Amino acid sequence: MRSVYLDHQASTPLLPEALEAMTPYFTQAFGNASSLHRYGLQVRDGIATARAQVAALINAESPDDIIFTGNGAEAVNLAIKGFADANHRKGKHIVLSATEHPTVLGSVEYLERQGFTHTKVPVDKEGIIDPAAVREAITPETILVAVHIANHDIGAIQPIKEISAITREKGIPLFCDAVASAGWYPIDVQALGIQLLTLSPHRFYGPKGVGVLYRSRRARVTSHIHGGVQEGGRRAGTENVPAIIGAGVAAEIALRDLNERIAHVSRLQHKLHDGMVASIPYIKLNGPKPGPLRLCNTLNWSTEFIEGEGQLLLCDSNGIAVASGSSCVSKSLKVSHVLEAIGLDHALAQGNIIMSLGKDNTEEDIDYVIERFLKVVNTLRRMSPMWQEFEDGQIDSVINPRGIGKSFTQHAADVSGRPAH
Amino acid sequence: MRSVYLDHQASTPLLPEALEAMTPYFTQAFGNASSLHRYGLQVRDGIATARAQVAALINAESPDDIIFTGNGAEAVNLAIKGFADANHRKGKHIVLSATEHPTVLGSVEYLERQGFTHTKVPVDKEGIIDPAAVREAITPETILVAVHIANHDIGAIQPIKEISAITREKGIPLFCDAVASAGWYPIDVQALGIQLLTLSPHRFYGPKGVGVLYRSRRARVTSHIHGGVQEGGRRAGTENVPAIIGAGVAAEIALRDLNERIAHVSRLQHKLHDGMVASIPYIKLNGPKPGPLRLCNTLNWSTEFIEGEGQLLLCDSNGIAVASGSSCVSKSLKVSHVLEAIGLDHALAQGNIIMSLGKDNTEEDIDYVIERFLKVVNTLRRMSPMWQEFEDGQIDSVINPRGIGKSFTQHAADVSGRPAH
Amino acid sequence: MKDAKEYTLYNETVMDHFMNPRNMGDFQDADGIGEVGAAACGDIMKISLKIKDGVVTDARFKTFGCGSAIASSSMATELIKGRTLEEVKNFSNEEVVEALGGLPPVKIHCSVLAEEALKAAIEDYEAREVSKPAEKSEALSA
Amino acid sequence: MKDAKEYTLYNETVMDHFMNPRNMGDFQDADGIGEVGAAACGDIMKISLKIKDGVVTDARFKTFGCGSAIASSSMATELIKGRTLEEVKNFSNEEVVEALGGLPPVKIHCSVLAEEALKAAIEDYEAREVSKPAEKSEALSA
Ligand SMILES: Cc1ncc(COP(=O)(O)O)c(C=O)c1O
Ligand SMILES: Cc1ncc(COP(=O)(O)O)c(C=O)c1O
Repeated sequence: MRSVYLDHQASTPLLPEALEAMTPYFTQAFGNASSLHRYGLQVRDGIATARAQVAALINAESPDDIIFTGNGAEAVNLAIKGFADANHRKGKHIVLSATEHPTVLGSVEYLERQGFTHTKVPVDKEGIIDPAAVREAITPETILVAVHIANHDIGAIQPIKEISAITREKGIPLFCDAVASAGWYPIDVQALGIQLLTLSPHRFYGPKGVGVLYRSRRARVTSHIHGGVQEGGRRAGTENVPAIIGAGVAAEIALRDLNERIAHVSRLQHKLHDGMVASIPYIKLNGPKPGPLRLCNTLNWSTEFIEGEGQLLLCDSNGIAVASGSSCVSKSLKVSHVLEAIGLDHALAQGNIIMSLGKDNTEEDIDYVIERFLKVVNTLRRMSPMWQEFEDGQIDSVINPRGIGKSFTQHAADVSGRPAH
Repeated sequence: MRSVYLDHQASTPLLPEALEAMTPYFTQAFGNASSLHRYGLQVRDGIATARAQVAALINAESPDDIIFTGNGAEAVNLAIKGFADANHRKGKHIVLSATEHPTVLGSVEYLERQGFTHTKVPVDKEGIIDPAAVREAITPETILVAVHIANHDIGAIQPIKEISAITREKGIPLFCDAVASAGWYPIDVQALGIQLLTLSPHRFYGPKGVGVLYRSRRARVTSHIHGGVQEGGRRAGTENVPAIIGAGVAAEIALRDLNERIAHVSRLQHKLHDGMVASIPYIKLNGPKPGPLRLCNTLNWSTEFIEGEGQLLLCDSNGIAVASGSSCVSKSLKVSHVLEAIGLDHALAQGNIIMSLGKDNTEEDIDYVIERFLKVVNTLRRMSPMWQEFEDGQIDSVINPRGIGKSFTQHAADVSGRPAH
Repeated sequence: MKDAKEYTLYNETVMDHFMNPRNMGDFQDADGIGEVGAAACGDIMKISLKIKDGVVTDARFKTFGCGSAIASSSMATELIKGRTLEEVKNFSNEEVVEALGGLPPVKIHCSVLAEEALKAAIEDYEAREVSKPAEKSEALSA
Repeated sequence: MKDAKEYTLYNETVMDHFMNPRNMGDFQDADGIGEVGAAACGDIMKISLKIKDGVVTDARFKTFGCGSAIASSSMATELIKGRTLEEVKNFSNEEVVEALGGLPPVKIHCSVLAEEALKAAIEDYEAREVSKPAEKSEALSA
């Protein structure tokens, strides 16, 4: 059976080049970067190279602006909580978009318990924020604006340049979570006017165990892991040397191959999109259609009358790896807050799955997925009381309404005795 | 030239067995543990095995009591700040030993800014805490007692059983930082009565990029990296899967080989200690002498009339890797707070270096180190005005006083025009 | 390390009931139909029963829901065939969980939904019985 | 990746002056001796000068301190040989740093200590000159 990995927004395989560069740092160059002897100096040198490679990927002013953390979530926490901690005297209000990743939301909620307030700026039906709404949300108390470059779930690319024009005018730093977009979208922090930015190398063929915070010298952050002078005193504890080395190599190759990767993946994205839409009735793409407003590697679907996990499981049994909702919160039963934010009907939010492409996917993979996915959908619809009730005219379709029957949401509320959330 | 690595308290080389177990998790089993498809389930299974392996090393009640973090420092921060956050309603006072690692001190200082207070319990001249002093330091406001199992710098093993008898009686959890001792000393959290404990696998031949917090179900901690359900909601962000796998293997082998490693390393420790003392005049061991009160792998020396960095550099040029002061804070110019806590004379604190042995060191290594270290000391003493002034009878030795001349500290104050710190 | 292919989200029994559901479908002439929904997760389950002489002679399900919801309804319909109405009224979700060899804690509610759907089907049956005494006695006297 | 052996804490020049210090030692009959200490780091530096006709004809050092302190004193003694007292009084630590090809920021104070030791040696020399006018004029008239 064919294996098709379509969950590159959850993680990507490590580049062989990165692994090769990392390998000597496990058993040979195993020193601690804080040590003053040759074993320490050797790894310090490796880290310096990696810092420059990562800085180049996003065109940071200097390698010194790169802080390595343990993962993307830690980098985000440091960006928000570390910045808030260092700047709370200037004000205690944060503006963020409604579709930020849970780690952004969680950091902001933590700050709420510390006396901060925040304003969530809504997005439109495609998941895109209105820069004018960001401007309106800014108060004299605002110290930080957080808007991700592209959404991890629905791929909506945000108007960062327009937003940074506003934050620059107001003199407020802009934090952009680029965990979902780095390696799949060109990012130039200087051209985009970004002062804080986070990356997660395992999302662009680098290793797990390392995250990146870029912070320009104009945006001060204080450590939130205390106790050592590592990373310029901004993140204590022994550095994950091999992973940092691998992140550097992955960043260098991501920069080198960026256009090629984007071209390849968006070709497959269009093919997959068009094929799915053509062959499967009552299916809806969430987020902008493939093109300049959408990240090149992700497609978020709602398949009507069936639920997401079943689609995921049957795909899996066909060798196709896809995600259901946000991969980071898949243990939760709740509908993704991203889908809520774009106002997606409850019925469609239930049937949500995400396919994210990578550089090693092929045209044949796409043909296979389209063929199998149709079968998956048919199998589940045969099992679904909703499909039958739709066919019987009792409930109506949201995607393609016929004007007969009640809504799924109404039906669900009726049978469960409570309104759907 | 011979290479002798004597800085195992900074980091250790990764075990080939661990690297082998890790390797497939880079390019093949690269899934995200949060994913519901087979790629995610596969790594979830690997993590579960590692959790059980680490739990076994310290005889934790259950693998569920093991939380993986990004390094030892993060584990310590989570132990202290996470525990304080979850329990601040019970009180806001922490008791800790004066010789804790900077990451413990830094976490406690952070809490001070959040309204907590603390009491540092002093240690004796050998670096050992008096359990009665711990008892005295406990107030009705105390919610946590933090005493490391053994000190990273001077190897002093603390009377944990006696302390846990007190904390148990008072109903206060005991946190033991075991970063310096795990893998070199038998640790049984149940027998020792420990509720929170931290490990850093790269200190016992595991990989960098992973730390461990053990917390018994009786000691609640709240996450301080927000935003995901990983590690039971106690540490958000994608897990460093390969490092966790490697940590598991390293823990399993550390447990299997513990007695053998201790026997080998303490034999070398005795040999190195006796050889150094016999051949080098005016040298002093800091901390307890090799034996039951001292960690088996570390020797902390003060060489009189010369300074530490020079010794380190000349050792390095002879292929011998040693540490000067705490490896984690070696960028700092200050004398280690550990040496201050044992009341070491300023002169001796200046001439401090640390040799920490590992399983791959040999008897020949020790012979080589003793021979070369004598030359290093002689070279630096020839360069030192102090040595000459000592020989001239102007200043006296602290280690072996003759009763003539003033003290080094007095002399240093005289020539610098300010009292030495 | 086992091959990725060997991993499944649920245990073998649950996966089997999800991939090869028993009793999937409806009856042309069901004696009782229960359709229930779980507000918490959005699952909807419909169980149809054939009942004769106070015994469940056949059962079918349709489910809109996750893998364990489908497996739970498949297993529940399997389990209650041949049971008396009284037995079905005492049916507990725990029996489904046990027969499935366990469910993840967050998925226990799926088995509860199966229990509820079953009981709703019985209620439906009993409500119909009450509303057609004529037919019933006719049939009896025939 | 370069071999570990190729790495040193300081640059080549600093390492050279640390490993092969120039002018290490004392004079039997120094004309001026300066011994200074840095309270911040505990380093102690002693510079001894031979001075003739207002010119430093030779210089030696002894240093208790880190690698860059030793290298700084080695380099400072090298640099000032042949300079006039006036020139030495204007000597700046920056010259040492430059000649060493740079020092890490936290180690700049080592070069400052060398400057101070030098200046203390000149002061000592001048103090001695003042206190022995007789000897001096004797020597001149001899
Ligand atoms: C006693 C002790 N605790 C904690 C730490 C921090 O661990 P890591 O450096 O692995 O983050 C160290 C590091 O030296 C240590 O020695
Ligand atoms: C947009 C975004 N930000 C941050 C994170 C956290 O990164 P990591 O999981 O690498 O810690 C994720 C993870 O899914 C993400 O998608």
